[in-house]
Amino acid sequence: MAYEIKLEHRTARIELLNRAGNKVLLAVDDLKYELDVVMLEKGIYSILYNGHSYNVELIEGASNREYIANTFARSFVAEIIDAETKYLHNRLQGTEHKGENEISSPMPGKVVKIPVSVGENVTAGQTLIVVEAMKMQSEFKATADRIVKEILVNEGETVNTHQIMIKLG
Amino acid sequence: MAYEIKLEHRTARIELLNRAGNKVLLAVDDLKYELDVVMLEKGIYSILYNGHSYNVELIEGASNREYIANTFARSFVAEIIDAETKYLHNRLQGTEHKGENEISSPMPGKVVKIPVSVGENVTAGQTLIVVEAMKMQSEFKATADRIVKEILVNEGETVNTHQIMIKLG
Amino acid sequence: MIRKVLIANRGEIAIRVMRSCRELGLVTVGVYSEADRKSMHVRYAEEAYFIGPAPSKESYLNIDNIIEAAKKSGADAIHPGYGFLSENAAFSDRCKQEGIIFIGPSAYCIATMGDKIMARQTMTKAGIPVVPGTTEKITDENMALEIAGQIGFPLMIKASAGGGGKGMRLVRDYHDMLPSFRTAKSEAMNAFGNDSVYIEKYIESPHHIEFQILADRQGNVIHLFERECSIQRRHQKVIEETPSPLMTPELRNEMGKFAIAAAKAVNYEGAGTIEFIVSDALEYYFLEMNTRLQVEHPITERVVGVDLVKEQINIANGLPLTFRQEELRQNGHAIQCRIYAEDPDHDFMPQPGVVTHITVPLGLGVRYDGYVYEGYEIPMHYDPLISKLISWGKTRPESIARMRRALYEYKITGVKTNIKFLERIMDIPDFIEGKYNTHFIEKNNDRLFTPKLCGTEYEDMAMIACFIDYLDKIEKVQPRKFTDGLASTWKDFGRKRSVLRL
Amino acid sequence: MIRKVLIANRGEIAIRVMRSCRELGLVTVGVYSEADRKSMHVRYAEEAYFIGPAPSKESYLNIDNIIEAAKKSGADAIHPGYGFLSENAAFSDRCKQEGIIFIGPSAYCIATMGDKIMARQTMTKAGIPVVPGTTEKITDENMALEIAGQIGFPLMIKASAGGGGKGMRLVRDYHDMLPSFRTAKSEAMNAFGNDSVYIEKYIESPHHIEFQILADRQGNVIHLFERECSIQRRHQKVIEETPSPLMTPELRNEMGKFAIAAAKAVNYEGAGTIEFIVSDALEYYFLEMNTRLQVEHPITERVVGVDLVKEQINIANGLPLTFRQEELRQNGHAIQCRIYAEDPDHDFMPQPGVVTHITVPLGLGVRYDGYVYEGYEIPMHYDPLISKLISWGKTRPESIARMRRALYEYKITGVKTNIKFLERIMDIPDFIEGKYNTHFIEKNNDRLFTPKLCGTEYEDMAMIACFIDYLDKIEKVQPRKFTDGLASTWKDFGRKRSVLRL
Repeated sequence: MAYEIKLEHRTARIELLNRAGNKVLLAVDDLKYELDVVMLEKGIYSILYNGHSYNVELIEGASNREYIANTFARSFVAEIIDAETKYLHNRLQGTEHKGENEISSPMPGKVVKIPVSVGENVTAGQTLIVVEAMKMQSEFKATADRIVKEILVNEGETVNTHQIMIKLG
Repeated sequence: MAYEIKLEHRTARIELLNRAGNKVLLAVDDLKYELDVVMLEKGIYSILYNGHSYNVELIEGASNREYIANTFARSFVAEIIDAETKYLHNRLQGTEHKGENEISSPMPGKVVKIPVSVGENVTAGQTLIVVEAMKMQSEFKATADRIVKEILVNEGETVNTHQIMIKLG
Repeated sequence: MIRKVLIANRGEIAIRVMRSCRELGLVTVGVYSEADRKSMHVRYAEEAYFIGPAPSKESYLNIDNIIEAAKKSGADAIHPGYGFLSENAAFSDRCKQEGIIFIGPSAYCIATMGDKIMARQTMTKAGIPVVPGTTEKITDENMALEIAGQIGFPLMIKASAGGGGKGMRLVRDYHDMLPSFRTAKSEAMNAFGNDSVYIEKYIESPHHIEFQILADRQGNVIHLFERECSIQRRHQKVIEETPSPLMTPELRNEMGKFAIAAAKAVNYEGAGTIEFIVSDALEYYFLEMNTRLQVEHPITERVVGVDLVKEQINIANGLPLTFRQEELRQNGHAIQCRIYAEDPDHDFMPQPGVVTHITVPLGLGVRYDGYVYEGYEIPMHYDPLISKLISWGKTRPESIARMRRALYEYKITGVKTNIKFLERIMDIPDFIEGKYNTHFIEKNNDRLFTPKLCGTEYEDMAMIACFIDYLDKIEKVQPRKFTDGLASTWKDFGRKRSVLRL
Repeated sequence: MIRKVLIANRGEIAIRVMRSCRELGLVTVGVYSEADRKSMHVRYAEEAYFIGPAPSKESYLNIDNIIEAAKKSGADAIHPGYGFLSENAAFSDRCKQEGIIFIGPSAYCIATMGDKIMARQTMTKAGIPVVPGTTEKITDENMALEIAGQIGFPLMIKASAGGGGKGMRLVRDYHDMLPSFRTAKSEAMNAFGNDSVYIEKYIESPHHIEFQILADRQGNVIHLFERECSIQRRHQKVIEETPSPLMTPELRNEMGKFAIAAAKAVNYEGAGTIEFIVSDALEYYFLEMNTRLQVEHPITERVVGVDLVKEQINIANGLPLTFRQEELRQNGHAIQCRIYAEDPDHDFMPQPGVVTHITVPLGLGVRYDGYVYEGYEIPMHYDPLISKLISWGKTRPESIARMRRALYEYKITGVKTNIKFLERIMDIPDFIEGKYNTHFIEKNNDRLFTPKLCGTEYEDMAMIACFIDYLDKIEKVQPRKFTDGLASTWKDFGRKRSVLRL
């Protein structure tokens, strides 16, 4: 059975054809690769292909199917799509709404100011919350005219990455 | 219950009296220590004691009770002695005979020469086996007049650390 | 003579100072906040004392706690590093009162140079060119308009107590003057508790060039040449180099003399930096003096061959400088890149977090000053500076080539960094030709924020690594029989193909 | 012009060469044996080719396999590093035949200097002082005795094809002469397949001092001053420094001229080293020429400010040297320590194995050239050299202090190393005063092989770390309830004491 991998905006079919120690034969979409793949340190792979030496560093994401993969040229977000994931993806299709309605912090930090209150009408460009991390303050602004539905944090509070701070209506 | 620790040739009694997060109160023999102990990386400990900053790097030995502990001043071999170990130690007392009868390699290497054969009488100082590692040959010699009882390796063979190569009678 | 030094700082600079102390045989004392128990400087120091909660105000800026740690440890000197209390006149004074040597200048020097208006006055009196503008603080709005008229637009409104771009406004025309004046004043009040502002002529296409100086108690002052610091993002330096590509020997000589005069004007003692603003036409003006060690000091150390921290300690010991101006020369070329935990693609947003893996660049001509290690969590409370990478070369092109190589070798996973962004700078023609000013990043925006195009080759390799890792992972959890069958050699490939099912 | 370089080596030198290639914009090709798939040079190279089984003879010494890899990759040049094929005349010749540039001297140079007797003859003809002794090989035992009588004891018997101390015998009196002659011959035959030996006067308390030279195809030859290499164990260098503490400006000038003359006598091309033996009375004699890059080349690079690998490539491209003798000077002082995986307390027995943790020394004035990483298994097939640590200082004392600091920072666990042994050397008065010769280790035996005494304080801390680690480990396996009770604060200590039972 082949797997699908989503790498940034590309989704490819990947299939292991044979494997003997480091030596791997596999296909990515229609391309066959005969490779020497070895893990050097935890998460660090060396791949030799046609004499070329590639290094890929992996960091596991939220689930064991998600990765950030760093290569010489750039860094990619990747996700292995197995049958279960595929099913979930299909089921969620069209029902998902993200962003816009929720203001979350892209990094850990401390809430220094919340110049709005619940029920308030805010206009596009208006600052909703100020978070400080590493001596730098970031202002999070409304992208359209909205109503503040819920404020989930207090001034002085510490927030984690992706923690939702404000909900808009 | 207190434990005993053997550090090189010293055996000390060690007892945990209290612990709250990093903060540890314990006694080593008659000395009480109020410490701040924290593991920084796998096996690397930072200990603060009376303002002094100590770093100890641990490598686990053959069992989970054995360690090599590196400090700034020097490196120590340590063993935690729990009830079971103590029992074994006592039982083995007097029945153990090590070294002398067996020639083993202190490092991984390749056997390059075995100038003796089974049944041969060898004299003190006579070379029994030559092992090469990292471009250096080491000769292992008889420390007394003995008989070669058994040869467990062949020329050209690779040996591991502590692997017994020759038994003497 | 100093024998035990408390380093009132954290991060890379704490370690950098401790290294020189250790080489001098001095005992090092670290201090740490609640967020820094696992920080490298605590490991590195021979002694370490707790000084309070994570926020700087309650620990690294808490004078009482630091003095207490110094007394407890018996330290006879304090090195403040940069930032935190390094330019705090009260702290310098307090050390003096407590009989502890402050490794830095007197409270008088710090106070005079810390107040931008007072510094402008002092420099003007000493005959040093300052940016045309006011030498008094401006409070009155009519006065502000009048002076703006005299100086002409564009102009800058700056906070007297300023720094880091706060309370600073560029005004391009008359009708923006009053609103800008008001916001500058209120920003200054918020940031520094002091709403003094002054007005300066705005220098178009400015270069930031600074001179390193050393002054001893005997009144000897020397300069250790210039550093070019024009590559900045958000008014913070990103890349520095020495010699400056803009410099001529005559200009260097002239500016160096003014730098010495500036230090003498305040009876300076220790290591300091005179910052100049230089126009494309090579007109230069005193901008400010930093009365401490600078983040970018290593490039001077490399090219001039002097350990500046050791010189600071030597001076603090009351000893005269060990060399004269004529003995110093610039050997080769050095560049420093500042590695920040930040996301250049999202407005350089800081990125605290756990460093999962790190590979440090090494070898000929590379210096690395850092403090993070694998498994270390970079706290959100302090500066995002992870490390400084310094390359040296016989020539400027060699130094650039070496920096490019070092950046290639440098790998950090777990937190986002500006490493790739710095790599891109090394390839920008303006940088390679040494033709840039403080507008460099703005000007080269297009090339700096577009990730390198790469073939599907790298995409495929990334996917393959993920795939293999994933297979091995699920194999460990639910081992199926197929691995046995696969433990054969490569030769069997033809025969075995497609026998396997996953 | 060269654009793709195959590096026919492994370990730190392969990476060191690749770094300079990368800075020059050249594509790097690595080669690896079965034991080296995970070696750092395979990661570092842009391309990598398999060249055979672990034993060097079948891979790194296999000329056919290396040439094949060069052709497959399209490399137009081969850099041999040091060791392996670097001084193999047949390999230099083979590259030439295949149309691949060998980055090193001609087969003629290698062969002439590789045969010690031929080298002695060539040098004598060129007017360069050689150690008094024979210039012919000695086959006859009577002749050996006769010559011994003429030269006088003590004397050295040496293999003509020699190196690394093999086939070498020190003879102190007449009646040891014949037995030593016979064993030297048989050892030489075993080691080099050639039983040619010659006899030299033995220089008491000798110093090994070598001169780095560079020679281009245009016939320009320059020297880059000396390196002092007298600290040796088992005839292998352990610590090198430059300038030599023994050197005077006159002696340096004289020996430098002879070094240039030696290179010219064989029409040398590339980087090379002329080794001299120097007596306490400063009499000096040509010892041998190394027709390759030396392990200790970084100290010259640091003090003279030249990248020797780049110069090698420049010369191999047929370009003239880019600087003249008069332009070179020695800036400050540099020391190199060789870090070996070995056990100094057990006769320097090599220690292959897995590196579990490594902390690399960094900062001002420190260069680190290494190749191992965490989790890497140092193979038993090759040299025990893990890395080279180079310190630079304005003065020799600063350079020593910095090396001491760097060794303190340097931590490797998993395999035994000589780091502590090197630290002890930095504290030996003979070393600090620069008064040493090749007998240094022997002479300071007592202090070098006694571990530092340390109070029970370090013992206790070691025990405590083990204890806490053990407790946490068993806690994870069989969690007991007590941790909950312990999650209180430090303040509860008094109350809680002895409530806990483990």
